[in-house]
Amino acid sequence: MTYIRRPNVVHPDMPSNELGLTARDYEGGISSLCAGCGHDSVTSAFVQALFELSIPPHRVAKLSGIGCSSKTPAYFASASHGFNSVHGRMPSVATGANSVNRDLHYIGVSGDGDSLSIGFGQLCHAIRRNVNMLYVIDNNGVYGLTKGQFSASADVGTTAKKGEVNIQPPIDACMTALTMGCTFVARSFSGDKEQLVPLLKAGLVHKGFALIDVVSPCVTFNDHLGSTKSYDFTRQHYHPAIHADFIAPAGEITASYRDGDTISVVLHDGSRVVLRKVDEQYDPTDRIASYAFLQKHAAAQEIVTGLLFIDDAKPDMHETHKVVEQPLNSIDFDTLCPGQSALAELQNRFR
Amino acid sequence: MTYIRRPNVVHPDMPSNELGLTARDYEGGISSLCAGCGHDSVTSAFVQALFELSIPPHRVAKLSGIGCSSKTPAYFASASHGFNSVHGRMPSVATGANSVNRDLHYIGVSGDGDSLSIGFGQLCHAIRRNVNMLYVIDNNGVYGLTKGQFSASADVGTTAKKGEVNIQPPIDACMTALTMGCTFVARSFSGDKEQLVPLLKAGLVHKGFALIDVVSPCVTFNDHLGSTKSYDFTRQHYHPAIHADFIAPAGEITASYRDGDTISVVLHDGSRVVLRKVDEQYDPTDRIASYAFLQKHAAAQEIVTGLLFIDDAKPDMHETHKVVEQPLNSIDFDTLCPGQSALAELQNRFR
Amino acid sequence: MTTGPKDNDFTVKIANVNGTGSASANTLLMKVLFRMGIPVVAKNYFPSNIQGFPTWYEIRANEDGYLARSGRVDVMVAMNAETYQKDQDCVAPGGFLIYDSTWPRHRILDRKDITILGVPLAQLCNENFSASRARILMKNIAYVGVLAALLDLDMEVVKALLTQSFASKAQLLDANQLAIDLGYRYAKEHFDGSLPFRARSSDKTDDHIIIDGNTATGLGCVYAGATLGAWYPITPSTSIMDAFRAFCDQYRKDPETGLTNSCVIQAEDELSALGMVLGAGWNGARAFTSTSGPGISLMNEFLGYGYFAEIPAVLIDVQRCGPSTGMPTRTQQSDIMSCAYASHGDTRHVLLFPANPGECFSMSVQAFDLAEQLQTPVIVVTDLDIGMNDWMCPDLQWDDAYQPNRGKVLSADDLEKMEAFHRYIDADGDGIAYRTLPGTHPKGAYFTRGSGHNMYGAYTEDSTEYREIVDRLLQKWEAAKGFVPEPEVHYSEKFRSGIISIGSCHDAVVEARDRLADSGVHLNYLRVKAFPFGARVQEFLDAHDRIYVVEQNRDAQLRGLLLLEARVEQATLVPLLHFDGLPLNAKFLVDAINTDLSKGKAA
Amino acid sequence: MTTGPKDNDFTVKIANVNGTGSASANTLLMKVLFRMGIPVVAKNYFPSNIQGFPTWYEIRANEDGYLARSGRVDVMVAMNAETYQKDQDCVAPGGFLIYDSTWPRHRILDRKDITILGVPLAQLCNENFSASRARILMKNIAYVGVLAALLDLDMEVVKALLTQSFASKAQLLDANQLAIDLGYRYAKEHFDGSLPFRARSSDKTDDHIIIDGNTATGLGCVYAGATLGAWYPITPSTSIMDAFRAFCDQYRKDPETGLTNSCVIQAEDELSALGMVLGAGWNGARAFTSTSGPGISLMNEFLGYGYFAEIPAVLIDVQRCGPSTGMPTRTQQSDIMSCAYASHGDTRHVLLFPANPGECFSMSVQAFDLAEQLQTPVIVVTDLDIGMNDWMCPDLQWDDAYQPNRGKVLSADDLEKMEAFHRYIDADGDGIAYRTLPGTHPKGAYFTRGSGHNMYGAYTEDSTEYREIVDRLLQKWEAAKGFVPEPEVHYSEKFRSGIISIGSCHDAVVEARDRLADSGVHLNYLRVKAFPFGARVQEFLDAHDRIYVVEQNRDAQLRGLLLLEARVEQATLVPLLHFDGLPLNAKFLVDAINTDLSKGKAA
Ligand SMILES: Cc1ncc(C[n+]2csc(CCOP(=O)(O)OP(=O)(O)O)c2C)c(N)n1
Ligand SMILES: Cc1ncc(C[n+]2csc(CCOP(=O)(O)OP(=O)(O)O)c2C)c(N)n1
Ligand code: SF4
Ligand code: SF4
Ligand SMILES: [Mg+2]
Ligand SMILES: [Mg+2]
Repeated sequence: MTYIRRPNVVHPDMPSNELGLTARDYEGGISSLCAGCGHDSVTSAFVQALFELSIPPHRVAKLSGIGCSSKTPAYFASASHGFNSVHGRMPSVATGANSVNRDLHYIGVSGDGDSLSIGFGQLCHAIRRNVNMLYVIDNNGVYGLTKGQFSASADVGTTAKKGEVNIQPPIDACMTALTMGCTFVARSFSGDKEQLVPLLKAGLVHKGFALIDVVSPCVTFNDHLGSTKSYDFTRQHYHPAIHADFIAPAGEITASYRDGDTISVVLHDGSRVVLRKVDEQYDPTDRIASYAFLQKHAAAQEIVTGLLFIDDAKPDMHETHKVVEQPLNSIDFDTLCPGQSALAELQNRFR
Repeated sequence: MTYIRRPNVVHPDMPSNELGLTARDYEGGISSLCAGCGHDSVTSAFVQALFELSIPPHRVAKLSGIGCSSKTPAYFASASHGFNSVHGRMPSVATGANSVNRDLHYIGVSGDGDSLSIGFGQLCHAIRRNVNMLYVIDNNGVYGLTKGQFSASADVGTTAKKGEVNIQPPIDACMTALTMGCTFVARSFSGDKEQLVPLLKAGLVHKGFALIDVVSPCVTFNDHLGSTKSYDFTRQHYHPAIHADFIAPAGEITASYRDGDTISVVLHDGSRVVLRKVDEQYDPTDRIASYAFLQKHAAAQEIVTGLLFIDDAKPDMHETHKVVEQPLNSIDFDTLCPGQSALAELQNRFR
Repeated sequence: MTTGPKDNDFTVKIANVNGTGSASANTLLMKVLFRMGIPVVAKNYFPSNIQGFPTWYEIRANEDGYLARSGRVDVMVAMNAETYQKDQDCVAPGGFLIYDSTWPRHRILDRKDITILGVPLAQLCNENFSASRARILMKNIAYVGVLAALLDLDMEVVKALLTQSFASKAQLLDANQLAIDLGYRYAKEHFDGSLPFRARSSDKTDDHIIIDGNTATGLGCVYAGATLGAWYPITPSTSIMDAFRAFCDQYRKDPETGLTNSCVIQAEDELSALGMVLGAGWNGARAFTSTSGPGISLMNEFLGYGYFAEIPAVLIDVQRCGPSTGMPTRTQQSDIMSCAYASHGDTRHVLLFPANPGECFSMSVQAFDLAEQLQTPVIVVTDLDIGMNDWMCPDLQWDDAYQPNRGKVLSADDLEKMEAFHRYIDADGDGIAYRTLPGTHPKGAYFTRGSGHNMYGAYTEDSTEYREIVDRLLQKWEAAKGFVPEPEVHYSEKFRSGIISIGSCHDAVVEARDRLADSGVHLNYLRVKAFPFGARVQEFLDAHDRIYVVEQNRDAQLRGLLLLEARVEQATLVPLLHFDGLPLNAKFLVDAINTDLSKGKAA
Repeated sequence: MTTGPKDNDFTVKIANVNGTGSASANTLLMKVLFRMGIPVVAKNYFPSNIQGFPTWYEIRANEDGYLARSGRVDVMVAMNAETYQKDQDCVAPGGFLIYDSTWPRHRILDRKDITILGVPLAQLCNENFSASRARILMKNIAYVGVLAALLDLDMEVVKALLTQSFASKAQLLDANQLAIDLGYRYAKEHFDGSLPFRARSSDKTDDHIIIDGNTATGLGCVYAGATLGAWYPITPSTSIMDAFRAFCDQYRKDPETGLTNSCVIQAEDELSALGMVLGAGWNGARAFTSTSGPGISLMNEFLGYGYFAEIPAVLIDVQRCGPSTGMPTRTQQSDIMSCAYASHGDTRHVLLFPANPGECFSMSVQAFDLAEQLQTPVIVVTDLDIGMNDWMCPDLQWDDAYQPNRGKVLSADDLEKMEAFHRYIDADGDGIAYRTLPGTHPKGAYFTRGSGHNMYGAYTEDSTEYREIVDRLLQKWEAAKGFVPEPEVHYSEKFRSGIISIGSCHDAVVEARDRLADSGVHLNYLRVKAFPFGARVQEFLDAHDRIYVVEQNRDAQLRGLLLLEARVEQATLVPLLHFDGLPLNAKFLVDAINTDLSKGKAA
């Protein structure tokens, strides 16, 4: 159970980050998920990404809906506040939380059921508002926690454990995000930590809504032959379009890339995402092209991964709403309250 | 008020359709909308389309949500059943109604607030299920009935009546529909009946979900200078990409088109939609291209209209769910109920 | 019951078509009376559409200061031919009806017991204005002129108001002035003298304002220090957020940067609106949403979450006529039960019941204090009548010494000194645990959840741990009884019968008690201001044998709450229900109580 | 209260880890007892996760046929080291604990007043099975072997059950048989003889089945002729739709075309699910949805619509432990109030309360009849205990003469003959109007709406017209009292004290009454089966001075409904509340009632 915290014994040789913290400091309660569940790998990628970015754990707010995936915020960063909301409605909670304190890092973790069925409207509207947060969908094609029903991301032709074949076409989270104007759209695989960790880091630093759709197999209900969200199928149909390296503001580009093969996007805080094209034609700053690329490869049953689209310039919700820089939750009451004399004056209007 | 029915005096020379009905027989109660409201033009296009298709009015079911637009089903086809549901939830009602009687024509009328905000999830999932219905969004960029707030379709830079400028990017109903796998996607303008009527007819006959996004100005709250959903702005930025002619099964193609300029799509009942390209490059059977075309023109503030995409072959909800042909609401009780002997036998399993 | 109209005591009702600009004419008329020092009540009955439907506006002038509608019409201004019949029917015998005689209607307007006055308003305006829109608009202003003549209104006041309204639009000012004159002159010329009841300058409106409840609520939220308003538009609550936003622009915007110290988010629906409020409340800001019945229904799930996870949130429910979509522009008090117990499972919510705009202002501030003190959603339950009608009330007051009660929140310092923090431990024995805000301190972290949790905030499915939490929530409920505002009580030990009422019923009850007292019937009175009920409500119940429970719904919902949550016998509580969508009036109550009393005597 | 275990009267509890396949071992054990003719009760306490958490299964064998849990553990099979301590604690003095002694745990398992029996289950299985999954699974089957030896189970029955289960999987059959033998032999060799209480073949289970409530509900919906099931998955209701779909596949699928005479739609959420049901109900089909508390909260708006627009719909609410997400795998009866009054405005819903799977079957059929007769949503309110646990009940019966009551629906012929059709006219004076179905006939058309409408179905904002509709709905509510099932009553005029209870409390109440009667305390008993309450509930209330209201929630919700909707004094109704998430047992009631009675005596 989640109140069983891991013993915090730190190996003396464990590397520490800029804050002097070790990866252990970014861990959470012991997972209650099935052994081998993809979601646990995403959790450990979070640990690594937060550790590497040297984010103070208590400056992170973790939010989720309901589902196996939505339980995972309890399993990393136990020194961060967590908000395990109701099913499908985390985006609104994150929006509200973010609106009154823009200075925290907001991480939303959700499932394909949580995000693409009951929560679809909220997800799309949070994207539309460009809420500054990282939103990860642990996508396994099923409702894990309610025991294996197809979710809205289940592909046509994929089979359930008991053999039922899905005929309903899927909703693709990345294409949806592109259509909703999302400013950071990525796809990855829980089994590919090397790809996932830099994406999480870039998503955390990106100003605006960063959506990462992570194929994360459900070993209990959707990892059999015939499933298109199994470990095997995902590995076989994996198509990395573009690889993202995250480089902190101070850091130097140590690796050298050939010209033309890379695109470097500078984020608002000076850090950079260097995108190495795996696929020649790919341009992750062209929304229309990205969409077409995804559609084409989806038709060929290929799972395109990487940072599919980025635009760090679009105004986020605070800018759109013309809100002051200072977190609203820290503004003095006296600044907020106009007081009696203003009230007296105002009321002349009402006579 | 809607219980004031128009006097049913029929002019002896009024044309009648195959059923011997005149257009009057497809009218409804007197509209309670503002004089000049775009929605009223959509209503009259419905009257014409239904009349021309010779659909028996009582074989039509009209459904809507809440809003000025959602009131309009009361203003046409008064011999059809209507279902004015709750705000944003009409798609589910239509889905349920359709599921038990596939033999009626289902018409959904909604607004941009009703469909793209509160009802966005339901709309997307009804599209995904390919429910066999015609779904029209009377799109005015505002919430008319609640007095003019921006809706989710309001464009960036459009101004409210009192001057407020919208900064939130819009949700485009057609791009959304394309992304959700919609099998019939069109856009039109309430001020262009010539374009709208054949689209309504094609949408009514199309097997599957037909979405028509109709720009329908709100004269009271969104028809001023600065609005991008005004009559003026719409006329100026109107870009017909493709013109659709609807041809009934028996009919012949009377007009002759030059080769290469037209595409003819045969619908499941033998009727045809003949698409005349206004824009050279346009291919309304290519989902990816349509999407790209829309995105490109949206960026240029052009309102692309016409039948943007059609695919009449995809299975509709009944096929996906493997339901019998006979309307479920008309199956004999004795057929449905297994009876006592089956029950007795079944229970041996439970011992 | 009443003795007919007299000077400074009469009701004028104006029947019109919406979308014709009648609102400004009607407001003008009401404000003239107010500025003449005569207390006024204004009720607006408008349709749920935008243009072309019948709409009514009712002004009661009343020297005694009763603030309920009179339930009587002394002068009807019938501007809508479609409703002539109905409008004529509702004039009190001996009353007057004014109509546009450009098209005479002797056949329809045929009552002999009232005086029918025709004024060719359209004709007058057509002769004097050229633009078609102006002709429509000015017809309305012209009837104000007619009434000014008939009621002896102070023309200086009229002029001053017009001048103020059109300060920057000289042309409009002239047009309006002309229209007033047209009506005024016509009346003076064609009708001999004024009506038997007139307006006479008085001094009963000093230190009072005219304000609607929604504006007052929006203002209250500003004064309470709310920084997030998240909402979805719905009649009749929309103007709350409009007001909040306008006041934030006025008081909280940096004129240089154009940036504001607060945020208003138009959510995609009500579920989302409350989710945002909960997110913000959890994050330490004062946040609120405003809605009406359908919104409350949609917020059920999140309300239960807020209760169980113990997150402060403020909701304003401006009730309208249910069930379902119902009549969105008619008033009712029919969400009481659904607000009190919103959500599945054993859930209860703290409610506040303002009776007028003044209380909307003060109670919206209180709501934030209570929400943070009790760490739970608090719903301010008002209604269309309070929210959207113009009410006269004493000047709003603000105590500059007020500091918000933020409840039990641990600071970084507090946490630094603590060994360990556990979210749900009842350290003080009042059922209220200490909370922490995200970002404050690494030791403050906990996991907020709506699933089973124990005192330490950890997930649990253990029966005992679960019981500890839900039993503590009951304890907190008991504590809440001591925090919520006490009822208003008018009490004499001599009487064993009373009235209990709520919200906008108040003024009708006040007037009805006076009228009943006139005829020797004395009833004590308690007005519930909050749920849960405190000790003083119980005392009142204990002290009476027969209590009329006056409320505006079909199912006696307040009476129901009393039965569920206080000690009282069913027979003691006599339901008095008014629920046709129009605001309550005193006559209804007087008649109902007299009927009940005479039944008692007969038996 | 009870006299300790004896032959055919004992409780075995098995503690395990979920995801280890213990379910089939436990079911096997329960079924063996059942087939030996001994009445059994099985309760499963499982966690809200998928794998690796503690899970318990409790079997009560009971010759007398009481069907509540015993609240006592005579034999504990402790397979989960993590919960050894807790599991040991709950064994009744004199009882037995079996554990896997492959790893001896003398330090933890240290109670002296019980017998601790170690069986090296892991070791036995490791020695006999090679696959690692098999080793885990077979450990569980092995303890059934141990129990078979200790309890003298009929090995022929065991064998027959195994053979039936693995009819087509010979290899599995062998493995299971071997595992049974391993346990059986070890026990026979190491423990002398069997336990002091044993299983002896009996004949008390003839004409009975073992079934869970959700399966019975799904079957009932098939028999009722439902053609649309629209739902969103949620524990503990999910298996209803699973069952419905499976039975439709079995009984309604054309083997040739593969097409089915019905449709199951997994909606995107609960709002949508109920929207679909209303659409289908309006269109003339029998349609239903199944859900649990959070779903009911989300369905509030549509429920109000269904009530006001008068559309038949059937909902099944399988209650779980609230508030909010609560404990999804624990039972409670805490949605009573929220189901009764779901939605804002004056709204009320017809509820049915089955007490066991047998009634789930019959009442789900009744629900469709009532929904169509009354043209309104009907909620079958069941709970996790009934829905997901295996219950013994008499064989289900079906009357082939049954024809569905479709209520007042006009046919094309009816319409043809009518002058005009108006939707909401109360022609029969029972508050129920005639309706028409889309597509039937041009004359049948009307406009269904949740906004204000008059008798003719037209939009209205008129007070009088509105009142006609809502007043008629109250009349319909009165009519409903005559249609809903009557309560179960056990009554003797001699007694002035009684119990009122509901749903799954029933069997504990039955047993408690017997035990109380043993000690001379006689209580009459009424079990409410439906809401609104009919005349017989009122009679019972009238006939008693003191009534214990037994229910499984914190806030006394059934008692609340009685106070709100029947004539009774508060003091008459004594709340007896059990709400820790576990099913009720008789001992809790006997103790609580005895305490109350002795208080009475002391006073
Ligand atoms: C309102 C509501 N409806 C239904 C549920 C039941 N429920 C819990 S989790 C879940 C689906 C989770 O699926 P997904 O988000 O894909 O997460 P996964 O378990 O697959 O990681 C459902 C339907 C609920 N908790 N609340
Ligand atoms: C649950 C709920 N929330 C809010 C409302 C209030 N409301 C009525 S119509 C409407 C918006 C309508 O906008 P749109 O769909 O664009 O229709 P239009 O009036 O512009 O045609 C809103 C918010 C409602 N009726 N129900
Ligand atoms: S059920 Fe599936 S998603 Fe849930 S924890 Fe197990 S493997 Fe992961
Ligand atoms: S308010 Fe706008 S949308 Fe509504 S009826 Fe008037 S013009 Fe049409
Ligand atoms: Mg999933
Ligand atoms: Mg609109």
